[in-house]
Amino acid sequence: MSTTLRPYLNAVRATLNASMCLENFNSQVVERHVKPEVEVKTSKELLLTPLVIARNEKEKVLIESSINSIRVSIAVKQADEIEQILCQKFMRFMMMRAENFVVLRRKPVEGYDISFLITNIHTEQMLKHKLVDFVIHFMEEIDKEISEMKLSVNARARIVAEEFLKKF
Amino acid sequence: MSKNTSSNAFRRIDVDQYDEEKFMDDQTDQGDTGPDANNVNNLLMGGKAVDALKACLQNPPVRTKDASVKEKATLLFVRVISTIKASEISGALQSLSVEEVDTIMKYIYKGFSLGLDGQQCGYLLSWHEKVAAKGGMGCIIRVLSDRKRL
Amino acid sequence: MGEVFNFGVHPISCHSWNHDRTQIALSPNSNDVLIYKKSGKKWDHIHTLSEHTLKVTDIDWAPKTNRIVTCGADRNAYVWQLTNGEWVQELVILRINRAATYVRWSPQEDKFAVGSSSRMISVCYFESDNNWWVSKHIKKPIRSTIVSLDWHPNNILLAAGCCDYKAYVFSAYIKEINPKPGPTVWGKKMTFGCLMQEFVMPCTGWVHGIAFSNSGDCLAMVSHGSVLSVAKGGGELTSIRTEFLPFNDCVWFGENSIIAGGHDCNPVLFKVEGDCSKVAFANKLDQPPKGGGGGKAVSAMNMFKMMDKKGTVEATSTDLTTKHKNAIIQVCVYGPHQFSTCGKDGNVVVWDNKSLEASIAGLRIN
Amino acid sequence: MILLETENRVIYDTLNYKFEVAQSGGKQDSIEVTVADFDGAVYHLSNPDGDKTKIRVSIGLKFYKDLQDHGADELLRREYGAYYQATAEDGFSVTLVYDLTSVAKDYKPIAKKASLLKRNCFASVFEKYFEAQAKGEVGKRAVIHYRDDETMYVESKKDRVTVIFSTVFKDESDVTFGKVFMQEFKESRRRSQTAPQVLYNHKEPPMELSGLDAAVGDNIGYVTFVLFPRHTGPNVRDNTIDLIHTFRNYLHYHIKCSKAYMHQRMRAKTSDFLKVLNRARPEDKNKEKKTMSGKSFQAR
Repeated sequence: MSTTLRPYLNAVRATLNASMCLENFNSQVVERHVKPEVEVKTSKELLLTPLVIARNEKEKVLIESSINSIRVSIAVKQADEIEQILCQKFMRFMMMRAENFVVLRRKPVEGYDISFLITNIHTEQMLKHKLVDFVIHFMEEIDKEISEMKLSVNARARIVAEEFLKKF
Repeated sequence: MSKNTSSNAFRRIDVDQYDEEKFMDDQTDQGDTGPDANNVNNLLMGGKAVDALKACLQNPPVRTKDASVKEKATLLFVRVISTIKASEISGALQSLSVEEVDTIMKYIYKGFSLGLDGQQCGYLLSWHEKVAAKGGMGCIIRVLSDRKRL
Repeated sequence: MGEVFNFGVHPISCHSWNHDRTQIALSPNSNDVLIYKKSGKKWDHIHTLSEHTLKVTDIDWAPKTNRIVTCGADRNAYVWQLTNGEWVQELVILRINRAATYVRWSPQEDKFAVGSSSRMISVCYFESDNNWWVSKHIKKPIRSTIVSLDWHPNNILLAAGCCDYKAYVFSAYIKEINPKPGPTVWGKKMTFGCLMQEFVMPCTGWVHGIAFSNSGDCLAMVSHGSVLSVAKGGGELTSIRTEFLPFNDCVWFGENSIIAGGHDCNPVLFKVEGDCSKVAFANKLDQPPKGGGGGKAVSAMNMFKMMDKKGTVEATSTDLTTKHKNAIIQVCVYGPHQFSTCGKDGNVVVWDNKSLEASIAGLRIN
Repeated sequence: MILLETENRVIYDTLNYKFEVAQSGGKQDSIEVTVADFDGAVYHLSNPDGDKTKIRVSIGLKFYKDLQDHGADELLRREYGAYYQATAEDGFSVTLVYDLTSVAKDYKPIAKKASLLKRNCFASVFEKYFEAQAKGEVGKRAVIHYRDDETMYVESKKDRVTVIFSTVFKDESDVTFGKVFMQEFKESRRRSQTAPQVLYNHKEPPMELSGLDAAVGDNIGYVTFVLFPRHTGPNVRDNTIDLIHTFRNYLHYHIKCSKAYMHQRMRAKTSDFLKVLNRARPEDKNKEKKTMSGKSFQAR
């Protein structure tokens, strides 16, 4: 594990912890509605400073917060073409299951691979520190999973090539 | 149908902007120019990294709308912290006030958003850890909530 | 220490006690207000007030007149009176077009104030001719949703915390029902809606909680920058930038102690000195008992259930040790030396200052 | 299964069964089976004119015309002898007919051979060029449009035969997978002394094909095998043909397998993530538990 992964995840964890202080908040603009303010952006005073935590040019997390919702967008490490494709496929696979993953946003924020939209409803139904754990776990595992998947593609390719050429 | 009604441009007008009670941002551009770069550089040259850090935290350009001033100040900050050894970070933070710690946190987050390389991000990350240990959650919260942004 | 009462997994968005603390009214984050009566160690559900069509946002139970006022996201407020064992509601004409967010009876219980997302405060009083509650509006210079209110002990002044990063002290003097008020440190001229003082929060935070001290001379505010601010009427704001997560509410004990609770799930004591010129952090009040409780035995069925649902057998490694497992939403005064907190975890905790003082060295709450 | 089978399993099994029944004197049922195979091949098993004592095996290949130019008919006649029909069944390219009343005692090789029909169709073009190379002739390049949008080129030089496949990756990600696989082919070649040289070109055809209107595009790849006499000699020839003609399918099959495996992993990981998310949900300890019959359950 690279030396900066730990501090990177710690920084993300701390920032999530700070930004996930949400409360029930009814829309000031639309009558009898509750809207995630971070998405509708209709009341400037309810939005907080968007924060970025970066590990390098490519790996970063954007956390946009508001009074009743936050949006966490993750740019996953993609070293080469195959990782890019694997990442893209994986994210699409997950986003198609967004209804199970209540906190997943169906479309990532531009410039990022995957976005979570966490509202006060989620922090009410679920324990906040466990939600933070989830996002961190996700970030940890996604890197691992993509590199493992890549290795398995390479391994298969190698065996396939060897077996074929051996027959000559 | 008359020609006028076929236009739908009126649907895109943000009528809420005419709401008189709407919140108005009263942050005005006061033309902050940021820390004294010459002073910081001199201190750095003289090997007084911790003093340079203190100087760097003076007058953060939070009340200006000029993005380049903010960016310049942040890059100066990144340069200063890159000269401080990891083992000396905690010591350097010891003498700072809560306000100064809050300012460091603002610079750190601003630094992350500038698309720096892995090494510079590494400095920022290790500082983030130490600053959060000193300032607690509060100093991150204040970067979030404060509209006087970098 | 604190006595924990659990009312399910739903957050308790607000709670209020009756005069002798034998009953509690709370809303489990829904359209209903539930009233529980204490019997021994347990709480029995005795009434449900369901008139609101959207989430109930606040409840206040007037101790002397035994009336409950509730307000909700459906833009309504109701005053409830106990008649022949049933709670019957009276109409309140709020004249707002967005959610009502906060409600408080005035100390003399002859009027109440409702904060709203309509960026105004409705001060309501009873009009016996029509048999309903009418309201007067305080609008200027509020620029955002009102999220907290507190009455001055003189029954006239009203402090409001707002999402425009400001706290206001208004006069809510209603000449139809109130005698002419005497002067206070906050000023002399008290026509209705008059802005007595305005405070801008440091680090531009939303003012989640606001409270007058017992004398009414001092005001405490907690804002989203994790800042606690205090001010004496007519004076400057003194603030402390804390290292905690933001607080949602605060209460005074005497003139020197403020207890604030919020996203850290742990109530915190602050000490105020020198006429609000100094404020300092004193203690976290929820101190877990030393030594962990032994691991709970896991039944086989439970084990497989956990494996399937959560992929782990261990209940968890990162459980909080505090009494509240999720953010504290409200802090209420429970008695002269007690306070109660309700949280997103469905718990209501009653804290006794004396036993807290006994268990934490050097702690003084007065 | 790593390597693909060259024969068609369905044909092989069906014929074996039929022959076995015939030999044991059992009653023959009528047969009417259509089987698909790689490269758009379609097999048809039937009884000619409803005669249950005969079984007809036909193959339909869209590109059979290309193969005919390279002596496919002759080769098949040589391979299948009397079973080979001069006129193919309507709508098919080649037809073999087996008489079930006179089945040879050792019928397995016959069934095996029949099941290799597609392979033998392909073989004609390879054999021709292997022969030509052995004689040192430089023949005209053969162009076989073995799939709608994919082509195979065979050419003999003085000292080698080059076989070039063009292959289309339908999915954008297949291109990348293909690259990874081909990279490994290149590297494995270095470790194996006997293997032919394998070259891979992406998007544009290799130099050899310049002048031909070979397709160009982001999702097109060209695989070149350079076969030396040690691969094309009479005793190793059949093996080489077996391998070469399945190569395209082999590559695509494993790309698909890789993707299927990825999906399996993603599914597992996604459900794993869901579990972690579920950990955030608090459990209601006071919730009343009901038995099946709806009675309240009391823990003792």
